[in-house]
Amino acid sequence: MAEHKEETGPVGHIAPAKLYVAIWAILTALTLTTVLVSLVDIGPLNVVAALVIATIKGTLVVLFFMHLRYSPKLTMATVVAAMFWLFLLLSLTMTDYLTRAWPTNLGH
Amino acid sequence: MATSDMGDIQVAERALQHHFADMEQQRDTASFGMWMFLLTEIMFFGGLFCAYLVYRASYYHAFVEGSQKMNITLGATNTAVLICSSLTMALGVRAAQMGKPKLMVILLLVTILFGFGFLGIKAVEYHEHWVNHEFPGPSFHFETGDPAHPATDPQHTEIYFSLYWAMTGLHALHMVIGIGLVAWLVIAGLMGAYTPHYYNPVENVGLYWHFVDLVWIYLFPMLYLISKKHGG
Amino acid sequence: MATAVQTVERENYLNSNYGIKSWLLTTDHKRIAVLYLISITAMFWLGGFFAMMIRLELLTPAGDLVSSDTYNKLFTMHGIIMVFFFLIPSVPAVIGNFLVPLMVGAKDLAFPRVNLLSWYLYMAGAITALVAMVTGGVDTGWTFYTPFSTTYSNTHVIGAAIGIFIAGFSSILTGLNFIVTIHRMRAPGMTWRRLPLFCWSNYAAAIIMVLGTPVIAITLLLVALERAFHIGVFNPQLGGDPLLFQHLFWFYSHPAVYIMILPGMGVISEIVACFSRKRVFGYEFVALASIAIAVLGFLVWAHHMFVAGISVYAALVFSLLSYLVAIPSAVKVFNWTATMYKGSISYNTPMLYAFGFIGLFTVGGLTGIFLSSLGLDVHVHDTYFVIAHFHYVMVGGMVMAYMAGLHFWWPKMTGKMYPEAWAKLSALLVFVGFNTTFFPLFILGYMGSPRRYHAYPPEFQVLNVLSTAGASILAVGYVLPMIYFVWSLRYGKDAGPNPWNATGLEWMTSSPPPTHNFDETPVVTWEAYDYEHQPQEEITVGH
Amino acid sequence: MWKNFPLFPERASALAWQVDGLYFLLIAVSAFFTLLIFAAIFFFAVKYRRSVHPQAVQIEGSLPLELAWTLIPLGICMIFFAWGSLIYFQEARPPKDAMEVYVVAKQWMWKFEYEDGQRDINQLHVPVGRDVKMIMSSQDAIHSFFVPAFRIKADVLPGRFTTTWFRPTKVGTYHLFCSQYCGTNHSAMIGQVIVMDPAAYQAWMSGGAGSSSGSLAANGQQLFQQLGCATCHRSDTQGRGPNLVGLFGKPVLLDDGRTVIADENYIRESILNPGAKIISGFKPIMPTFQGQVSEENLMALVAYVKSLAQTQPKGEAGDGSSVPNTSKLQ
Repeated sequence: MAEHKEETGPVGHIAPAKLYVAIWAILTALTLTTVLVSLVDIGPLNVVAALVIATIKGTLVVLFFMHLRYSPKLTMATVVAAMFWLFLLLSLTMTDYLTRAWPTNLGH
Repeated sequence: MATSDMGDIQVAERALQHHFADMEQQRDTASFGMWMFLLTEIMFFGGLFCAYLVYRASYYHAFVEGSQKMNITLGATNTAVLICSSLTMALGVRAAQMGKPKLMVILLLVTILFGFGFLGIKAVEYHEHWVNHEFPGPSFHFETGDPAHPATDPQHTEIYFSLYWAMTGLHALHMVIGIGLVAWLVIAGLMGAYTPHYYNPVENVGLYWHFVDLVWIYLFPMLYLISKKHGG
Repeated sequence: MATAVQTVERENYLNSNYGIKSWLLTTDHKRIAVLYLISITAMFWLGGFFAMMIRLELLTPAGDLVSSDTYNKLFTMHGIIMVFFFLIPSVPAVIGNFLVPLMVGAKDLAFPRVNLLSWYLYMAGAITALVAMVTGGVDTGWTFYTPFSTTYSNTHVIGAAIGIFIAGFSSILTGLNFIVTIHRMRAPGMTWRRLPLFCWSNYAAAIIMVLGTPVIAITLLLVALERAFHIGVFNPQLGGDPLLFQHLFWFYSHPAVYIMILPGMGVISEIVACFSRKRVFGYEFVALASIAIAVLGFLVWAHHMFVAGISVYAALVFSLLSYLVAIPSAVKVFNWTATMYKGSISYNTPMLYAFGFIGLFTVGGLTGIFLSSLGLDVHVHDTYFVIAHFHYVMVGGMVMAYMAGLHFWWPKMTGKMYPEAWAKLSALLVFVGFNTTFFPLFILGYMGSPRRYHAYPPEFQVLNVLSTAGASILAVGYVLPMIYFVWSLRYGKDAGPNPWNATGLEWMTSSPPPTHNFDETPVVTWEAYDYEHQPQEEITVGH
Repeated sequence: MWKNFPLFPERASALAWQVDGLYFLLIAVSAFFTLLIFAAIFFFAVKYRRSVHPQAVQIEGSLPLELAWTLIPLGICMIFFAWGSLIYFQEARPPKDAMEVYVVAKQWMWKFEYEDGQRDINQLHVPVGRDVKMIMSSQDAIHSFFVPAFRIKADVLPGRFTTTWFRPTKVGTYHLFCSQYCGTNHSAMIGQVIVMDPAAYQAWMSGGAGSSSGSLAANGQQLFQQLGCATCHRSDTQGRGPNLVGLFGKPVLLDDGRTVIADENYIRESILNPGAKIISGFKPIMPTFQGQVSEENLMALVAYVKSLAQTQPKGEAGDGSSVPNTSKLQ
């Protein structure tokens, strides 16, 4: 079989090798970027940049390497559920830590 | 070609478990099961992420000082190594899909090699922290290395290192398990277990491997980069 | 004639294969369910024994029967065994394991080998925890609060934590198997709207198992590491925050109570429909209430921490959310009651247990409202009020449902009927004994009797004596079924495929079912609980 | 055994009535719903029993009913939520002029220190009608300060202060329990709260009960000198550390831009772990006093720093006459 465009095997979708290499190249470039950005002081934006780049990288891995793009809706729902519950754990825990220092004697 | 196809289908039929109606149901089920498992893995690491978030929010200085001790070069190299291993893994799954078992075995062996590369570099980093007493416990000792700026909050820097060791250690454990799984695929692949009709194990181990990569993609900035202090 | 037909016994999952190996290496969900039934029953009696010791100790105000260290170990081991090794696996791993594939019309769970693995993990976890208990015990309370568990306890905390850690993976794998099975293995025509409510509720419980259990696993792992290596993630002396442990612990352990109760609710839905000969009132609402409980159950954990030193604003948020999770439970109770309206009700043992469940769960649920109310929780937190509340939900609710389910499906699992009269007697004893044991604890709790007290002020004695008396009635109520269930294996009447004339795929195959459940894959063309079109038949057995 | 057989706890604080009121309302509502369900089950079970009602009438469900029994309980719950939260906020908000008692909990005893320097073990003496604020911390595991007659409870944590308060309304002796499991003798970690009328309380205070060696703040001031705190924390702006006069209770700006209130926990953390929250404009040069200051001494130091905000202190640390005294709110 020649390597051309999108192929479909007997079972499942087969992505072209070029796509994988392209994703790899982007991931490597993003890794370099995130290291370089961390060397420059841009205040709180350092954190934002690092996390945004990590999220882009993660999304690429999940969508292409893990074939989420070609997977059933149920699989997507699973990923969304994982993100949602992780968010619940982190955000509801932080409701405690971020408000502990708030004053309680506002009325006095 | 036709006979080999028939052979493939026979291998596949032998792999069909009795309680599934057909190969497609079996494949979808196996894949969904793996995703569910990865979901539990996310929550497993989630507990540690939660601890990290809480303490980083509370003890920012201590975390900044701790992350100064991270070797960004090694960390970034390791990130690149893992990304390469993910590429070879993805190509390996693709080879299995297309019915090229030899190519698959070669790609998986390269993946294993990258896996060991990662663990080796990690071991170098661990050794460095170990000899510097940056291992939590009674022998923990933390110096910023800059006499003008002594450690402000070594107690919480120790928590930073506790989390560092716990998170990267757990991640490394996952890598070790992953290498074992890929090795198992290599052996089964050499014995001709996988065909384009049946390659669920390859696909699922691939998912697992990429997931471990994904965790590192977050660990790297969290532990190495985002607490970096600038301008002294 | 008929006798000749009966002597040639049909092949079923019990007689298809003999020998220890055929059980220990089985991948048949029904056999694994039986393995679970045996091991969970053993754990139940062990936990029950500890409970009895606790109640005996509390007969007198002075701590005179056992030493305080022993007492502390007793309630800890009672809690660990009952929560992690009985309540969490009981309905899902026994009844659910047996029934979910049958109910959806599948030949087995999606991952039969994983299912067997989860039983082995359960056993490994149980044995690890038991070894820790036998070689010295654990005295931290089942909640493992730091820094007591990490620094001050001199007992086998690590062993117990690792036992629970291992058993946690058993729970995760069971949940994973259920979710995948219900999504992927349903027979043709078995749509989500036709799915039995027992499957819905097990599905909801499985969501919690899969999403919550990993968090307790990592948390207990951190406790073990902290204890072993003296690191300070939760240790305030080393800069950690003990409340973080509580957050992570309750992130799982609060939803875990819904792992325990949701499958029980599913059992009740099946039974109320069957013995009222009616479709469950508001089927969709009951089904969605299960999912709502599973999701909302994750948002309320810090109501265990209202006096623990959390921010008052966080307490406000968690209190509000705690009320929300009460609503779907209330919806279920109302719907079960409405199902009985204009039904045709018979009083077989499963139904008696279901009556008991609805009543006791109502009390347990309503007292939960007391606890989500911030100002009131401050007073009753960590008192016997809390003990009474969760025993009403767990024992009055969950164990009642488990007993109801065992009686209801016993004919399916074994092909034999249990003796109805004895069963009714035991149901009555359980109900009376339970209320006598636990109602006094509400009063004690509001008076301020703290929990986990080895000795207590003398004015609390009368109610404690009453409670101990009730506990002995309760014990008799639990011993009876043990005896007559075993008796029925040999002497019970043959049940036939459908002794209750119930709907549901599990009743359309023989009892006990054949190894592959159905001779051919069923095709579902009717709605769930289609009692309207179920042929009218007098129930002949059990009167 | 029958002689003393109460079914309800004594009510001895200003807040107890509110908690009981909410409790009674909840009991009434719960009883109503429990009886409703029980009655319905009983009624249906009898009326529609198989022998008289052999044919069930199939009913699908009813949206209005579902909405009703979703929304009505939700509405009722919101009442409980509001009332419960109001009480909770009162409990979390000690009156400013409350007398303060410092509590150190340890396995397995309660140690009380009064502002005047008296000490008590497992017995807390308080005057009736006076607001009392408890400032508590633990030396080891988590404990919990629970007085059923006052309807209050608060966990006592190691590593930080927690507070609670009450105003006793009735002279008497009440149970004090540790309600958070803390090990072997958890059930022996009990004590008494003795509520006295003010005269008796005064007599007890001056009667040499406990070892009185100067007020807590005075002890703290002594420690402040001994430990050398005063060399940097001077009462002018020249010190290498922040001026502590008038600091307590005020918001302070940290070097990372956050603002925190300088409360008891902030002072505590700054002594034990000075690098954690550095006030803007200062360098992280203060050594830690972790392991050098006992829990009691820590409380004395906190009491002293607090006193700097309340009165014009005399002596070495306190010639900050330029500091405006704004904290006398009462």
